[in-house]
Amino acid sequence: MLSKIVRTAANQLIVFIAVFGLYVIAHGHITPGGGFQGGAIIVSGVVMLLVAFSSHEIKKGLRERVLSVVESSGALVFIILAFAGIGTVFFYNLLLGTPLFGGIPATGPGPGNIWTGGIIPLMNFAVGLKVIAGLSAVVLALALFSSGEEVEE
Amino acid sequence: MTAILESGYAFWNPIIWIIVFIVVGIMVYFFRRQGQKEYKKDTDQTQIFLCGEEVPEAGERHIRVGNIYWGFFETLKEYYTQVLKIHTGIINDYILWFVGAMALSVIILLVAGLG
Amino acid sequence: MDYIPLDFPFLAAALLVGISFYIIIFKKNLTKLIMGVAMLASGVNLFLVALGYRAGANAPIYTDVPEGPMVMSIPQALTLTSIVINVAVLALMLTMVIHIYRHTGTLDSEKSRKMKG
Amino acid sequence: MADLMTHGAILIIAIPLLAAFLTPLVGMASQKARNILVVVSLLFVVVLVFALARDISINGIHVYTLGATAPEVTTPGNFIVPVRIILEVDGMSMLMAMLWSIVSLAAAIFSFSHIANETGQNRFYTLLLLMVTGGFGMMFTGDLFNLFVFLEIASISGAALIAYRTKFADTQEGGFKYIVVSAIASLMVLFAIGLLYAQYNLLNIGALAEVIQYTTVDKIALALLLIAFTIKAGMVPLHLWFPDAYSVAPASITGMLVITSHACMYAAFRVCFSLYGNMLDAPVVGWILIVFGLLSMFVGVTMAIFQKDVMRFMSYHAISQLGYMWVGVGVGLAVLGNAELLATYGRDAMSGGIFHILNHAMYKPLLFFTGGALFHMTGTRDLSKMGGLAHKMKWTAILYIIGTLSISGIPPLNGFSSKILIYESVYQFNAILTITGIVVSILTLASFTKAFHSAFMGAELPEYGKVTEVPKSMIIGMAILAAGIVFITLFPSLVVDRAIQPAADALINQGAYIDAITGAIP
Repeated sequence: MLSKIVRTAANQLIVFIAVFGLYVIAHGHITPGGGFQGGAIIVSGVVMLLVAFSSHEIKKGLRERVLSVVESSGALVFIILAFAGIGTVFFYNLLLGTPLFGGIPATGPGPGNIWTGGIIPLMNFAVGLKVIAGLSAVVLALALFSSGEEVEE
Repeated sequence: MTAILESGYAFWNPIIWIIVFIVVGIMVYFFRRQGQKEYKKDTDQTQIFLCGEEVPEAGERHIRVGNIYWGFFETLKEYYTQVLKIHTGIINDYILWFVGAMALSVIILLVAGLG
Repeated sequence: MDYIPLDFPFLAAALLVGISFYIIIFKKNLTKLIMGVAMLASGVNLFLVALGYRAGANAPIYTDVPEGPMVMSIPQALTLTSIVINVAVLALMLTMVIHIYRHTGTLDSEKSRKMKG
Repeated sequence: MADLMTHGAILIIAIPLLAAFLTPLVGMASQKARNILVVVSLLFVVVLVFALARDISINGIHVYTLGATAPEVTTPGNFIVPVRIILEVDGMSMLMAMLWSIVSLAAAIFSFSHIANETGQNRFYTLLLLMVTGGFGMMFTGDLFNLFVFLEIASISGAALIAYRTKFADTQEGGFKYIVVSAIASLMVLFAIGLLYAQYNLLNIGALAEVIQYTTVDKIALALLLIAFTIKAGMVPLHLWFPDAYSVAPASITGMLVITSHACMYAAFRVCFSLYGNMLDAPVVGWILIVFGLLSMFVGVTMAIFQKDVMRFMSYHAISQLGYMWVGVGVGLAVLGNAELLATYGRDAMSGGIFHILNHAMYKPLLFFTGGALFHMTGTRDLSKMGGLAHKMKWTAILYIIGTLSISGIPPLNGFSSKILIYESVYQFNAILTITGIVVSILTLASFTKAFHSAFMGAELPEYGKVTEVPKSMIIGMAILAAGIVFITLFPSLVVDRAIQPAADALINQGAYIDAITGAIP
């Protein structure tokens, strides 16, 4: 466990890191980024917390069981979205042209319209969920390993 | 007849073999029936007879794997010392072989392309 | 505009691959070996990304693209996939090395080996 | 039904993937429900695979484009080349998929009892199903990059499964060696893909095959791809990691890993025949495969006789048997440019090699499973500590005998029918190949007799007084494979005509493979 200054700063910073990660996930279909990148940014915040606090403290907050459920659900949502298009073709972009995320992103300078891309933004969120849970479990497990503990089953 | 496999040079039919095995099995059974009828279970008849010597324990009687084919390994001693030298069990060596084989096949393919 | 020489990234990629093979083959420490694999992955990724570069073309970003041709985004997609896969590979390797260290008490690839022949 | 067949190829890949992520959720509620889910999903996949195989034998190659407006639209409207993820399924892919589906089902059933005492079983089944996905993906993909992705999926889950029993030190070492070798091999595959992409701006195998030139860079890419796939398939002298990784994994996983090796072998064949095809310097590449194959046969079997660890012993045999396939298909490759020789013996040699893949995929997992059953009951893999186990484990002993007779090529079992095809056709190419094959076959029988004697024969040993027959699910898992062996034994001609020769033709006929991709452009 590091000093109080570091811990307080980390507590505040994690909010901004999480927001930035969510931004990258949400804009995945119109700017560089996406589910994995945004998720990895958020997990970097988790790593910061792991460094600031000890791994025991974090372990109390992040239950292995919960992480496992979130990770599996993220993957399931992704696959179900892919299956949703099977009336036409697997991975077919079902929502294209519908009011929900229906538009095609415009080319050219501009802030970009998030409400486009069909199922791709939804898939980005599913992947983001999976990456956050999965990578958090990985870094937590590695941190616990190196302090000589086992993760719970 | 889906059982016959024609390779173009000969044919191969497992059914013939199975019939042969069944015939041999019946013959074996027949010969076995000719044997002694006075065999009794759970008497001294079932014990192992070793020229009157004392029979060793079950664990000692069993020929363990290390003693089988001793002569074979003795003959091929040279070969085995050479081959075991390659099998170091170190991961770095595995990758060295990989890189070596890759380089070798690149050279072979390039040289073969020249001629 | 001043472009970087076209073959410069390929040289860097070749250098990375060469150095990482040296590390993987000659360093007996398992952690260093993992670093070698990570470097090899970076070298290959750099090579792939460099393939996607076309002089004078724009990066394929919809919201920030001036007039002119856009590069095909396939090499970038390949690199990204490869990076994601390598994260999984490296995490798995590190976990195994931790277990190896726990069981044998050493990280030397020769001393920690139990199987040979 | 017709709809199901249109989407058959992707369903076979996607259903295990879906089941993989359902497993942890279901497993938290009930272990029994999870086991049922695993078996049902794999059974469904088996049914789908056989239905699709029938469909392909009637209607020809299937092409499936992910995310397109219709499965056959390989090239999107405003593009001139295929860019989407495309699955391309032909006779060879189907043969591999059939044996992979059966072995994975048997392995999953075998696992229920085999890992019953371990922790984290939910993760075990998730990884197992992911490995199934990876394997099917490798067999079905028509795209080089997806080949890499699925190869990595199969190797990562495979490595995690090898190291699954963390309480043993050797499992960690085996898993680490496996993942390092696979990671480096896959990166070399990716590098080669990059080399090809740099020249042709294409990733699709069929589209690449149409324009490939066999330049110097292509030759380097070929060497990288070939050696990367052969190290994954365990070809001598790149086999060193193979016994280390395979002997320590849970037995059910070892059985499946054998098939992932076959899948890498399939990928190597795909690269040689479908990607480079007629542009290839066929005799040179063919001879490379033949020479390495002969080395594999001989070194594998001589190292196997030497082993005392039962799983390690069988792993070396797997290397030796893989050699037969390299030789068989290598001879076919060496005469690929010569239509006359190809018709005389080349096609038969390839059929023999491919038939041996099928047979090996049945008996080697069976043997690994019996080895796992021995380990499950005695707690050791060391043959020198075993003895007299046939008294207690009758079914295991019988199944072991079936596997042994089959691998040694004793008539009438299936191992013989594929070996005779290889011997007879390869003899016309070069007599030495056949002679080596027969010698290796004899040594195989000798070494399996030795292992059988030391494990099963002899008096009952006092230290194994408590040993009983293995649990039912393990017997069922082994019996599925034994049933496969008996079926192939009784109907070799049926199997060769319906499955093997279409597979060999699919490899030889590169034009059909290309047309399936490019011909579909609207």
